[in-house]
Amino acid sequence: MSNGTAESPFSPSAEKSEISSNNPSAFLSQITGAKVAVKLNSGVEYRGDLQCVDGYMNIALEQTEEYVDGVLKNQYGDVFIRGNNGMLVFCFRFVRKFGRYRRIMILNFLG
Amino acid sequence: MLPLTLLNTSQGHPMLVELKSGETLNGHLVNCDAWMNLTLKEVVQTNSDGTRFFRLPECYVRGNNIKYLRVPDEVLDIAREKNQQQREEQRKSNQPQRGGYNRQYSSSGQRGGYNRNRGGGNFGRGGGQFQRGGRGY
Amino acid sequence: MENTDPSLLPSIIFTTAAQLVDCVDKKLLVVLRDGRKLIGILRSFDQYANLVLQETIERIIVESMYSDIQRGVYIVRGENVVLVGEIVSFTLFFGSVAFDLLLTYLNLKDPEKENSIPLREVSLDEIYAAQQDEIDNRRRRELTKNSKLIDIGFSIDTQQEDMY
Amino acid sequence: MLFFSFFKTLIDEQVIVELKNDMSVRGTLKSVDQFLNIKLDDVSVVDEVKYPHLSAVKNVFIRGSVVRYVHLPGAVVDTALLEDATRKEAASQASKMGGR
Amino acid sequence: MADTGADQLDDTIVSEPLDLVRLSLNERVFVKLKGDREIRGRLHAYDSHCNLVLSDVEETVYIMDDEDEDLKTIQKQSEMLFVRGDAVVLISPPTQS
Repeated sequence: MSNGTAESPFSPSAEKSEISSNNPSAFLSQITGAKVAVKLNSGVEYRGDLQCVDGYMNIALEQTEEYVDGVLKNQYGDVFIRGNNGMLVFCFRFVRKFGRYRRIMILNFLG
Repeated sequence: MLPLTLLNTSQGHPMLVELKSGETLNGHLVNCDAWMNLTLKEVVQTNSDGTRFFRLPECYVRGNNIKYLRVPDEVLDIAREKNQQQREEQRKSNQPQRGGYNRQYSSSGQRGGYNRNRGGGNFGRGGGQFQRGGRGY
Repeated sequence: MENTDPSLLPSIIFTTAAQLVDCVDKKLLVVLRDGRKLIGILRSFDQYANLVLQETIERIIVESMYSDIQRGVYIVRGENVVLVGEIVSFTLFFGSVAFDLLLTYLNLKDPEKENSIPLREVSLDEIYAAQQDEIDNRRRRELTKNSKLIDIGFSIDTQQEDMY
Repeated sequence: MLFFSFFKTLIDEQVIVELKNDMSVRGTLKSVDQFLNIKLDDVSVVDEVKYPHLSAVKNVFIRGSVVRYVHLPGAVVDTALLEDATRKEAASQASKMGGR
Repeated sequence: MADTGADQLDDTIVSEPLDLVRLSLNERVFVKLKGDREIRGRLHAYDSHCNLVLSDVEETVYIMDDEDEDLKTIQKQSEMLFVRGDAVVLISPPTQS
């Protein structure tokens, strides 16, 4: 997905950074399709393929796994996660680079 | 006589304000607005479990932090008299009725405050029924 | 984005104010999100369900004990209200025990409603102590429960939980 | 507005409103508003021992934000109609969201 | 990169998250609520706040036993249920494994 150019952890992946608009939701649509982890501020984490996101930070994932402190608790197929205002959502975008995952953390400033 | 009208009448009178956090403020109301923001003077602030007291010459309270206010009984009587007088003046000069039920409906009141249980305008698309992260509808 | 969608206008005949209008000048029970129970006469309200209550008492109830504090005039901010209940008026003069007897006498008693435990009035200090115990062990239980719930993948509402 | 209209079709039906503090109140749905605040008549608390403070209350106004569930009589609800109305509302919202 | 696979019909493509919920209308879904509850039922209505109406609902409530402070579950049934959206965390359509 991203080529190997040096990236600061918070910058969007290289090949999509040419989308100039810095509107956060436009940025989020760049990462659809990637494998993401959505961590709710209660500590529960949902990992899966990001189908889509909307302005309320509602999130649709495929092949979802529910983790608590790194331990797998539940598995679901498709999942809709409500973008609660009370839930700060961190999306880690796993970027395959040299065969290992690198985490780019995208703080949610929308919620 | 609307709640905010009673609040306006309480200006200059002592009152107790309890915040959502449980802290209470005892002081004289200096000023207030349509969002229930208040300024108080000669204030005694008490923490939520009532163990610590602070003296503040003056303080500003944001409306959405307020749980409730307690005002002396006489303020309600004063407010009612003022209300009657207004009605009499109107009847005498038979202007269109200024106060009363329909005025409350025509103005949509303040703009902000998503956690208030309100519509945008009174007939807006159903306002911030849920506090969805500060987004407007 | 403010839009007064014309199709909405006729349908909104039910509004918050319309629901409270027939409670004005009536004796009401108002339960707040922090668990407080206020009993007073509703003098006015607005479209946000802010309430003006007169001759209000605060009733603290713990298990089957209660105690009342005279409080006077309140302006309650609507978003803190859980529910507003219209009280069968003569309750307040008689208190719950007598109310029960009265109901049986007037054979208005609801047959299948087992006789609710009449509340016993106690002193303020006694009720404050009982209330503090109730709050303390509720908090302790909630802490242990929440940590177990998070362990199995539940998301706990981290905002200060309401106590009503 | 979908659920506001839906609840208006249930006026005068017997429902049970379950609050987020686990208290449940049975009563006749008398009115509802756009924030889904609910008014019930002839109320009775499901667990009177635990919640004695409503023993002398005959009707209540409950704020929408404290409601967890409303248990409804199944027979009265036309589920097919409800699904169509839901699709219409979703479509109208999608077009509105598009316009934001 | 919306999935372009078999679903050519416009309304079966998930272009926004709530479409996933729309595709589950009249299907049994699993809903996880804040705190200590899960519900399974047939979905008949939803809106952008995630208010829901479900039928033939089975609710699982996790309660803590008083003595041994261990988590136990109780099952509750409901013929027709309105669920207020602000407590909804997650909705999973029927393909759930």
